Amino acid sequence: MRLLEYQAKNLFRQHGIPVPRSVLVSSMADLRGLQYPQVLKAQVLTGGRGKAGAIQVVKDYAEAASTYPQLLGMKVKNESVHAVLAEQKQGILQEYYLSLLIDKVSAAPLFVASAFGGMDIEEVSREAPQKILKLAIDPLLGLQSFEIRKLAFFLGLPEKDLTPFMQALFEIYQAYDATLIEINPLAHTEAGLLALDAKLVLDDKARFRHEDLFTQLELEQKQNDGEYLDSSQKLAKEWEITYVPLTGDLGLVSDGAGTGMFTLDLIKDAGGFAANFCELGGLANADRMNKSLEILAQNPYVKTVMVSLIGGLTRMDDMAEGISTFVRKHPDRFKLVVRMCGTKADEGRAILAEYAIESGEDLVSEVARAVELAREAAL
Amino acid sequence: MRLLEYQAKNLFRQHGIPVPRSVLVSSMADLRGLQYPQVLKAQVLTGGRGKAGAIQVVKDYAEAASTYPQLLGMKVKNESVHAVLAEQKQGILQEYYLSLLIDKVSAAPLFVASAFGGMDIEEVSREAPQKILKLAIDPLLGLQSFEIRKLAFFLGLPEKDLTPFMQALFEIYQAYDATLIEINPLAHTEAGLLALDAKLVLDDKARFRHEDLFTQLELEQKQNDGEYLDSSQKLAKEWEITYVPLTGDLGLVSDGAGTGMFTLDLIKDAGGFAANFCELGGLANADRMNKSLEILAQNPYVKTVMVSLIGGLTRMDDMAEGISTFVRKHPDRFKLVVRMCGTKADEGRAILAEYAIESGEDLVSEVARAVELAREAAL
Amino acid sequence: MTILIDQNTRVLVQGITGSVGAFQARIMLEYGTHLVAGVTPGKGGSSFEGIPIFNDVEKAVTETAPNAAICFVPAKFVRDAALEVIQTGIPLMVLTTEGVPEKDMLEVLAYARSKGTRIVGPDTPGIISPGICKLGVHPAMMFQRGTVGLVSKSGALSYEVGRVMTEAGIGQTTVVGIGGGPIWGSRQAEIVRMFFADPETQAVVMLGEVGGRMELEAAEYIKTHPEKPVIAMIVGRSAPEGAQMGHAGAIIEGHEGTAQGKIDALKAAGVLVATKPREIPELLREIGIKA
Amino acid sequence: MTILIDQNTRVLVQGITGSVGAFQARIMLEYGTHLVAGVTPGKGGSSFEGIPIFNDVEKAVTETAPNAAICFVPAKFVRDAALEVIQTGIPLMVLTTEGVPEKDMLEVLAYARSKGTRIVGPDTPGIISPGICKLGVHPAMMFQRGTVGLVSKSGALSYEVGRVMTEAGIGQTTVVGIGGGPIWGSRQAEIVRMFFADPETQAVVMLGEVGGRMELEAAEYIKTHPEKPVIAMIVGRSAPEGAQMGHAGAIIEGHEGTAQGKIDALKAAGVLVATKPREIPELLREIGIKA
Repeated sequence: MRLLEYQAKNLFRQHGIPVPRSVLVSSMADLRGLQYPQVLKAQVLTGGRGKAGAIQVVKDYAEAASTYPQLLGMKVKNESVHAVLAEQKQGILQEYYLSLLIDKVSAAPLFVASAFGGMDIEEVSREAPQKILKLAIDPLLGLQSFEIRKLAFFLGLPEKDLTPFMQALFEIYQAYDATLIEINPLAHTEAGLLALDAKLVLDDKARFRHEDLFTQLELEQKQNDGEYLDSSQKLAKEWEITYVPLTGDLGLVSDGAGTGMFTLDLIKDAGGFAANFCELGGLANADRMNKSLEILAQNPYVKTVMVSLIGGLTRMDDMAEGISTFVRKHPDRFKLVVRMCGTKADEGRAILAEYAIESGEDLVSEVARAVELAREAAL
Repeated sequence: MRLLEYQAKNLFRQHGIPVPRSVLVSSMADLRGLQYPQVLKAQVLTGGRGKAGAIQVVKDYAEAASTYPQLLGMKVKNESVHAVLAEQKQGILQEYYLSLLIDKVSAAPLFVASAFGGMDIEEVSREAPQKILKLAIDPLLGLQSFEIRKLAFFLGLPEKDLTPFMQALFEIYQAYDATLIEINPLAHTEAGLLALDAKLVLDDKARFRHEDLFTQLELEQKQNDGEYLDSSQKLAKEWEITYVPLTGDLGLVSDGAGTGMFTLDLIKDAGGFAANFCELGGLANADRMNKSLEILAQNPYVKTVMVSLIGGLTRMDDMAEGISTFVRKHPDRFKLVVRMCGTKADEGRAILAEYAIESGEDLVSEVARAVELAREAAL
Repeated sequence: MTILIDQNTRVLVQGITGSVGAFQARIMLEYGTHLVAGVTPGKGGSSFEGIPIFNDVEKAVTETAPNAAICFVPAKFVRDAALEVIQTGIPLMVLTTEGVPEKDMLEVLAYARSKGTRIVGPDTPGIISPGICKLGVHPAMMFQRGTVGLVSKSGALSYEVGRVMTEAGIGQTTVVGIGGGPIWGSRQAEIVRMFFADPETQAVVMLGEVGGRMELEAAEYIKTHPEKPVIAMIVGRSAPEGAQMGHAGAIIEGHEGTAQGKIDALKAAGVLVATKPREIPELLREIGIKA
Repeated sequence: MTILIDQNTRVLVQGITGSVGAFQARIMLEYGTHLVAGVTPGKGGSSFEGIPIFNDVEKAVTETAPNAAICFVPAKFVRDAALEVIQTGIPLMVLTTEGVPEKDMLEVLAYARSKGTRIVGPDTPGIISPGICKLGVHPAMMFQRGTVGLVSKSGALSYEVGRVMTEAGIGQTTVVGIGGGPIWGSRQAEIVRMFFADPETQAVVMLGEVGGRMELEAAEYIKTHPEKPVIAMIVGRSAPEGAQMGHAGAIIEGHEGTAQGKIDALKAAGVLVATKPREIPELLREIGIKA
């Protein structure tokens, strides 16, 4: 889960990372009595706020009072702004970049740092990669002093100034299963080093270890959620089923990401338009199959659904049970085409046949049939 | 440093290990209002308190009031009792043994456990070693659930009951550099598992990480210290020089443990009697050499000192400086025999010659000379 | 020959009494895999289809000498289960479970590296050497003995491709599912290297996906070690671009993770790229693999 | 031949600008040891006797390719310094410092095992292959080139014995100080094994002490691998018995740590036991070692 800036900065504060003094503005009254100039920052999960005009410097109360409602009314990449953070404006001497993320290639937590931080860091990474240091930390050994020294020498910062930042980042990774913690810019100001922005992503797979924290963060984000999630997405989130909305009219459910993506490719190749990507994952059972169809049923444009199954760990008899449960409840909601083979496929197809649900073994021809039915429905 | 039982139990409590309710008795008044029967336990650093009668069960206040002064007046292996812990008597169903120590052979923290704890655990270890489980923990990985399960199955205890004990022992090892933490008995009582006794040794070499804790623990132990340390030992402790008193009259200083022990052997073989074992360790410099002679000077029986040096890391010119500093201050305190060779030995012996201090290269003949001088002094 | 598993593979099953574990263990047994031990804490001393069950892995290892393990425990217990296996020195472990926290996987893999255990997975169907040994959940009817090595990120896609190869009469030496990621115990390039070293494997089929840079690593390896013909298929040509993880994602992965970027890199390495499973047996025949 | 170090040993010195480090580095240089890099954080870019100094070990390794390291930093920094060396994969490291916390040593040794670095020490004079290479603080004048391997717990005692051997005209292949303990990176049995494998070493002299069970391990190894003659000397026959560490010490070490217990075990393993250094060259001559 992604955190809003102010949520991330609250965690930063708890772990001793210096951040500018700030107020989460809940009414105009909060803007009085601040020490101006201030920076008003829209609290949204999407990136690129600066370029979208969602961060504004205001020199006094009057300016703040006119800017605040504008920010509240705006959308950043389709996401409405529900909260604004007012932060004391800092005199910046230099902007650094510092992040810690889980690196898939080295299978290690990786610090990424540069003395050339700020908005153009991606350009630095492309044009002058030698200005960026990547430092993998041994997952069992943890962060060591010699590693902090190495980064400090690279950035030209005193070791003692950098230490609390690196230690806190590593603590946050370990304590909350963070997969990304980014400070950009890490600003050298007259008050020392400060984290001016904060990005933080927690590992949803580790939610069981941090149930209270996740619940609280979600509660804070709740009003945002409803806004840009359609009702399919809401259900998918609640049931923890992978669901990505697309723009077409042919619904798709698969029992694996790879086979799902391949089915998407085939739908496109056959001239069809997928309405979504939806996969059940490794723990696919009858209930999840049924629920995935309930999710698709939220989308009024979908009249046809392609179910693409090839069972290994997944049992086809379970899948057929899930499909028939849905069909019993909503007999005429969809035209269904089921591709089914693999573990217990004969048993599964026997169940489908009882409900007169079309099924076959060959993916390409079943996709062709589904695209054809979707086209008919669109006419 | 060794902790007194009540000090160890305070750390246990902080880490969630259940211990019996107890009071550190500082006057007879503390014995009133307790729930009897109680166990009165002399707080000394030496082991074998039970067999020495330093632990007494008292059934009521009257018995406690007569036993308490007796305990306070007694000595356990030469150590006076300055504090008594009154602890609620427990009904014991079974006695287990559980400890965590730094194992030199596997170079790992090692849990040692048995379902046959109590006073006879060493006998169990000799007679029925299969009743003891030794479980080495990977120092980088730390204690894992599967290891707790393994020990729980071995002891026949529920995993959830054993977990807080093993986790706390490992935390204490990590947090305070404990080299030994022992619970014997770990008693199964009607109130669940309880640590009835507690032994804890901290690594003196890690003092720099725990300065406050060491200082506080020492302050509490202070009155005990003075008692059984002679003035040589007090100085040696203060200056952190290895010093072990022996019963003879020939003082000994060496620049290494191995060469020191070998010199001890040679003194014995030559018919002499060493007064002590004293070695300077790896950081030997002029100041430590001088201080070691000051330590020996506290012992009035010592008139002759053998200095046994063979320099590698130690520089002989430094050593000679240290010896001559002592001789300038106390010109007639000792007859000194110095064996000196190795790094900068020529420079060192030139310095000694200025002060007319006997020195030679061959250890056996120098030891023979020192034993001869000691014998003359004794006549 | 095969890679990773063969007729001498002796398997320990973690979670053998769970519903998935028990179901899949029976199928492996029917296939002829030598299951020698099961582990379920608290059920030590009992047995499953004649296979002894132990409370802990160490005891199972002492008494039954397995040389491979497969884990069917729920995601939140995978870290502990894997560390327990690794500590005993078992050289190969398949993690089937999906949804293991990423930090847990980093720790498991670091410990595995230090002890010399090869991890395959997580979130993988495992490994099958058709007709010889099955260490996982691959549907056996879709594979047959042959001379092509098959490695795939997606389990289901490997079934898909195995099926059309088998229907076309082209069998496999070994089929390896490396798992759905995003952290992998074994990466595609490593499996390709093993296939290159296996004398019986004549060609390799590699199935990849949009995202990450693992297929690019494999392309780099194949380019510098052009030892055997490789056929690849990358799915997700039509998938929407994934959400970026702040700047850090772009700094680390650059812009190489698209399906087209991967296809280009593989072609540049001399790999034949298919767009549909049916093209794969055709391409294999063209390079001389016989049914 | 030698063990551990030879003419191809390229040495990195940690703490080269400290007083002890600088003094000993000069002596090593004079002896002919190839010092290739020094490391002192904050002094990177400067040099010492013509040897470049670096801020961190990784950079020193990249630029000067050392294959051994020696550490002269104070006890509280040894853990960090050692981990930094181990991470770069340098295969041999000598820790001279005394007083390193035991937990630090456990972590250093666990990391060293996982990365394949051999640690000698801590609290050791190091290693000398007389006339060829000196990686440590042994007083060189007490040793000469020859055919006897010498391993010792106590540094000073090895000088003592080296001196009488050298005076008697009997030289050494390599002299290894394993350190004062109580935790050892390399144990006596391991060094004995290396000497047995070295073709030039004709006999081994092992110097031990009262306490611990390391000499017993060596005795067990020698008993099962009676490959070369071994002469041992155990000091501390007259030392008072050490204070016991609660019950745990007795459970772990039993009653085997006395000098006499060790002498008995070594004799039972066929080892010749000397009681004075002077007896050692005599015993060596008796078993045919020539001056």
